Amino acid sequence: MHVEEGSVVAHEPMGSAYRVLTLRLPRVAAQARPGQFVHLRLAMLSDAVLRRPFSIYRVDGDCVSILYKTIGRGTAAMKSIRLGDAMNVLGPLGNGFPLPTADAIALPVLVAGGYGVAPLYFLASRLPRTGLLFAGGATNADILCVECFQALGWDVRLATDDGSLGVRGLVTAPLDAWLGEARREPEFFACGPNGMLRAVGERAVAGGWKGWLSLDRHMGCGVGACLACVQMIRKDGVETLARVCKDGPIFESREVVWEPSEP
Amino acid sequence: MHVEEGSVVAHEPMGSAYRVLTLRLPRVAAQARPGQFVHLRLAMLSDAVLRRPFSIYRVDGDCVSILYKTIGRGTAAMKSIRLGDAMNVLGPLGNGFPLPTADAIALPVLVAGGYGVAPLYFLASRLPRTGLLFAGGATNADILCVECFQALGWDVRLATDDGSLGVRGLVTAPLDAWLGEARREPEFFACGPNGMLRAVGERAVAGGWKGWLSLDRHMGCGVGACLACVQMIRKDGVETLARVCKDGPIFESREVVWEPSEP
Amino acid sequence: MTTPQLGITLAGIRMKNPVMVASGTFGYGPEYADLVDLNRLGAIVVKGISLEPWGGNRTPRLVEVSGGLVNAIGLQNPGVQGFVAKYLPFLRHFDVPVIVNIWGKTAEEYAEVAARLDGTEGIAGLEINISCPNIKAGGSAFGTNLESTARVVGAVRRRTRLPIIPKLAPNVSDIAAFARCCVENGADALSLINSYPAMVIDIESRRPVLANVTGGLSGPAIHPIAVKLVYDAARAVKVPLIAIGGITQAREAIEFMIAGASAVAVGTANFTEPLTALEVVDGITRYLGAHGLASAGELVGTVRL
Amino acid sequence: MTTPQLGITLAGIRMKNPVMVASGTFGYGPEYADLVDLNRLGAIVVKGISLEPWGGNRTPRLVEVSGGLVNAIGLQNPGVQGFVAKYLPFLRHFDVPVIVNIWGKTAEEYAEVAARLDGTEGIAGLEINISCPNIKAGGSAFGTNLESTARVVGAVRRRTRLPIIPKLAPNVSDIAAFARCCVENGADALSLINSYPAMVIDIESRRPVLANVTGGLSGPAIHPIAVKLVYDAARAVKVPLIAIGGITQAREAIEFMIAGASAVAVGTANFTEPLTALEVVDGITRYLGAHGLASAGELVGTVRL
Ligand SMILES: Cc1cc2nc3c(=O)[nH]c(=O)nc-3n(C[C@H](O)[C@H](O)[C@H](O)COP(=O)(O)OP(=O)(O)OC[C@H]3O[C@@H](n4cnc5c(N)ncnc54)[C@H](O)[C@@H]3O)c2cc1C
Ligand SMILES: Cc1cc2nc3c(=O)[nH]c(=O)nc-3n(C[C@H](O)[C@H](O)[C@H](O)COP(=O)(O)OP(=O)(O)OC[C@H]3O[C@@H](n4cnc5c(N)ncnc54)[C@H](O)[C@@H]3O)c2cc1C
Ligand SMILES: Cc1cc2nc3c(=O)[nH]c(=O)nc-3n(C[C@H](O)[C@H](O)[C@H](O)COP(=O)(O)O)c2cc1C
Ligand SMILES: Cc1cc2nc3c(=O)[nH]c(=O)nc-3n(C[C@H](O)[C@H](O)[C@H](O)COP(=O)(O)O)c2cc1C
Ligand code: FES
Ligand code: FES
Repeated sequence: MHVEEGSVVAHEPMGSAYRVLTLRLPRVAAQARPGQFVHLRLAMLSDAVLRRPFSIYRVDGDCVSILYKTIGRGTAAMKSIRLGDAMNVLGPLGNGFPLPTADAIALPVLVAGGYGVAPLYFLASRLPRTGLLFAGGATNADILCVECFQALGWDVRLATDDGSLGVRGLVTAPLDAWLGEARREPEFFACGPNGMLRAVGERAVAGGWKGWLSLDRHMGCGVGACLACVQMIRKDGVETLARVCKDGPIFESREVVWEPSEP
Repeated sequence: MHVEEGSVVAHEPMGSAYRVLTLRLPRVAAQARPGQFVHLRLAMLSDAVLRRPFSIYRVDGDCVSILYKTIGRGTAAMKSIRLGDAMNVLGPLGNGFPLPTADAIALPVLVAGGYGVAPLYFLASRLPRTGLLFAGGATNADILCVECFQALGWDVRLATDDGSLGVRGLVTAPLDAWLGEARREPEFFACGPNGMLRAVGERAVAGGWKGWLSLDRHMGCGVGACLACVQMIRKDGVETLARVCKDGPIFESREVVWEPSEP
Repeated sequence: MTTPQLGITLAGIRMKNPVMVASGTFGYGPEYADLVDLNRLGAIVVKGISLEPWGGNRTPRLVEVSGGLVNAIGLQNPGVQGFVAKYLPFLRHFDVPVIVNIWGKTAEEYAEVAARLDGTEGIAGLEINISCPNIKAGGSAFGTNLESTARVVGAVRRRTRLPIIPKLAPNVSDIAAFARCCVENGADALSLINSYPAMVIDIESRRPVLANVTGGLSGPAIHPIAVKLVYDAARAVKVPLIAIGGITQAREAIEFMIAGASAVAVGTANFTEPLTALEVVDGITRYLGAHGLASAGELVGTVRL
Repeated sequence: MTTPQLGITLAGIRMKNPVMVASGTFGYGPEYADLVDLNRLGAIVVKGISLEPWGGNRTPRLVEVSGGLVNAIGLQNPGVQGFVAKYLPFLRHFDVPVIVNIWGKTAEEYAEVAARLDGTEGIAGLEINISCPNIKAGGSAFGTNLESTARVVGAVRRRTRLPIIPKLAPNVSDIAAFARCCVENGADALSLINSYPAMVIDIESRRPVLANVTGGLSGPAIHPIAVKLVYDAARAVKVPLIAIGGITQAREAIEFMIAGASAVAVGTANFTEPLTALEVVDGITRYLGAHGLASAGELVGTVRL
């Protein structure tokens, strides 16, 4: 974990609604593991006191990339970032995904919603073997990196709410179709909206498979100090409040105690 | 007076410590008179609630230029303004200098301190005749636009605190030297620090000449509503609080009631 | 879908929309009239008026801070007679309710100002400033004490038939008690809030930046505080509330209305952007339309817990 | 010129410099230890501790606003025993005073926590949180009432020999009265201020953004308010003051010291930039040098009126 000042080496649109920002961050790059995130300081937004968390999407040598979508005022301000700008980054943060070994029996099955594909691509690029990616989004603009996964040899199945790419519907549709005929045990790695994570988690629990879910919580400090990002976790029958930023963002499906109101 | 959105058509350094910002502002440009100012909204500084006032330095067709120095956080943020950016401008504001007619007897004598030269250059460019400019500053970097005035046919006399350009000392040194041997009545037009304005005003009062001083006060609204920028003014023996933004920034030397503590 | 109704009647004052401009930030009307169509405002609250002309504090009177400004204008004004002679004739040309913000150094002075304005043509209501942080006598001293709040509001009530709208101070622990006190003493509506007592020191000179030493913080910085106070007051009293504090766009105004305000007033943002109040009107209109609300009133106090 | 002396002794606690980290914004120490050299801090004030473990509020617990954030963590903590077992051993490895922020639902609970920490190795002092806006019982309710303030401070005083530092609420009209009340009841120093009661409403859902409905505003937005409160308190009492509220760089800390604070604590800015406290230390050192001051103490309360 470092506070590192990095200069912007690339900042490009990805499709119509996303951007990729690449920073030279040798110290963060050296430590980063798939599933971890960075906490970006938005100096250009002078009335912002909070950093913004983004999953690590790629690490290439000294460089760290994130893939982001414009959601609100922070990500809107990020659009003005230019090549050569200095950005202050806190990271890498969080626990990261457990990396299955080359001889693990289960088949890695990644499930991504929108920008949730970012940490999963980093994961895929670090896995000694290939598997399946299920990617979903509202529309085809939210389906990202398909070619990159295919280039790594992954089998990609898609779903969009409006049917503009892949199956029309939720990503669970192609996932359930595959599960129905699957001949190998899956091990899930999922990142996306809560509803999706919960659905994947339920399938993992029901099937008795492992399911690693990357949770998305609004964050303050990002390092476990402020207790803003807590999630109820059950371990050995005991419920405790875990900090998504520090103890997560990755939790095993069985551990997550979803609130009744959560989708 | 308008709120006008203008695009940046030029933004260049002037010497080592100043910059000139030029905006396309047809409506402001059409109304602007020398001595007036614009109130610039600093959208890039998201925690700023006040605009920043700058004298109009040039008007060329549709375009309005200001000449500014980096003083604090607002002017520092202005450095990042790029060509094509949209800037929100309120103006032109204030009363402006009275323009002497071509047949006026007195000789226009401009006295500038640092960026105080900005409204005086606009004035000179609109005067039907030439006169003298006395310009002072801390160092040669604070002496601006000398060639422009000379190109208009003005006689320029300089002073710097460190003697790096012109006479060493205050601008009153060359001014007093000239006054000692002047064969024509001066009419003063001055813009610069309070101490300088006061000194020029005293000379005007003592000599029985007209002296127009452009006062510099911290401003809120810029239009006369908030009463932040008041200055005690004596008119026909009655003291009243005038608003520098609306009733000024130009006041005649005799009217200004300097506070005892003011330099 | 029909266009939402923005008009409201607040304490008997009919307004075209619930968006006013706050006292002290919009002068007496003429200052912004070239830029802002005054007829499009819900109401204009003019700068605080006292019995006699008042010079206010020495300069500097205002300093910018992060997300706001601290002012100590000190209630400079031409006095009630000066206001009536100099500004009211101008304001009468417009079709917009004028609310006069009044203050005094004693309860009697407040009442006297009210009495002189009572029956004057072109005045829709009185906002009673019991909360100015910038004068030694009166001001905030009244508004942070229940007894003197009652005294001032009661005294004004007895001398005018105009709607009276006490303006509450934010620096109290129990805003509900002050809201109730005002209503019990005859308030027709409440304005909240005034600027928050604050101080800025120049670290180079080690002097307070403001000549008055302390001042009042206004602007976006105080908005979340103001929302809480409006929410608390709305649950304590039934009279309509005018919410003030840090509005820069429709979002903050809508937040106030959801919290329980019937109307809002734009203050500091007039300096940042003179057209703010009109933009807020448009923003509220769009919001009501998008949310299927037929009128501004349908939004008031609808916070879902 | 010799290097300025930054060390201070505050309520008997020796600190290397006057820059602390504020309760609830720095966890219990380990969270930031990889980034910040804890030995360079003036003191660490840990997250509020209660008698029993406490789960805090539901999420969302925190929301950013312009120039600050509103939090309603709700004082989640492992309880006094959990703290002593889990975190104190770690903290003992460092050469930095640890001040434990304590709270309770009754005056007796406060006193009981204090008693349990009394004599525990590695604790330099107790900060008494009578001002948390985020719990229903206790918290702010204590700190905005002189009687209960006296009761809590007095009860804690009787059960501990550690220096006690009540932490005042900002939402009072007369901070001087609360400062005096604390001192009369045995306070060795005062912390001011806690976050300011506030509320944020999501205009789309019309629900409060925080699960707790309301929360506390912290960050640059409240700095000018805090300076005024520190200035007022400094003229009311003689005990040292720890100023808190909106520090992001040395400038704001120096402003507090000029206003009368002997020390300062960095809160929200730890989230923005974990190295803030250390930068503030360096900035104060430079400032003292540039102004020919031999020690941090020479700056305290030197505001020129
Ligand atoms: C561990 C983690 C990894 C993430 N990875 C990515 C990623 O790879 N790509 C990407 O585009 N986004 C990612 N997000 C979401 C991203 O942090 C938000 O989109 C971003 O913070 C929105 O900021 P804003 O100022 O534009 O939005 P606003 O809504 O204006 O922000 C207001 C506040 O809410 C917070 N916030 C808003 N939406 C979210 C959200 N979905 N999650 C967390 N905080 C939020 C902001 O951080 C800020 O504090 C991730 C979030 C987490 C927690
Ligand atoms: C009528 C008028 C004309 C001006 N013309 C010019 C010009 O042509 N070129 C130029 O460089 N400057 C000019 N100034 C000064 C210019 O407004 C300030 O330098 C600028 O506002 C500093 O802003 P800042 O945020 O960088 O400084 P900060 O010190 O960070 O500003 C803090 C606050 O103080 C105000 N402030 C600081 N210094 C001054 C000052 N000298 N005068 C007024 N307000 C100040 C700012 O507007 C802001 O509200 C003029 C001022 C006035 C009143
Ligand atoms: C420069 C200035 C002058 C003010 N003068 C008055 C006044 O005369 N009477 C009054 O009741 N409030 C006065 N106020 C307070 C505002 O009306 C308003 O309550 C406060 O600024 C909070 O709103 P805002 O955050 O939108 O500015 C003044 C505020 C400012 C900034
Ligand atoms: C997330 C968060 C948690 C906090 N928890 C506590 C706490 O447990 N006890 C306490 O006395 N103050 C707590 N505070 C208040 C801070 O210690 C501090 O008084 C306040 O945030 C103002 O300082 P700042 O503006 O520098 O943040 C908390 C503040 C924040 C932002
Ligand atoms: S964000 Fe602060 S504890 Fe997780
Ligand atoms: S700046 Fe508002 S009256 Fe002059």
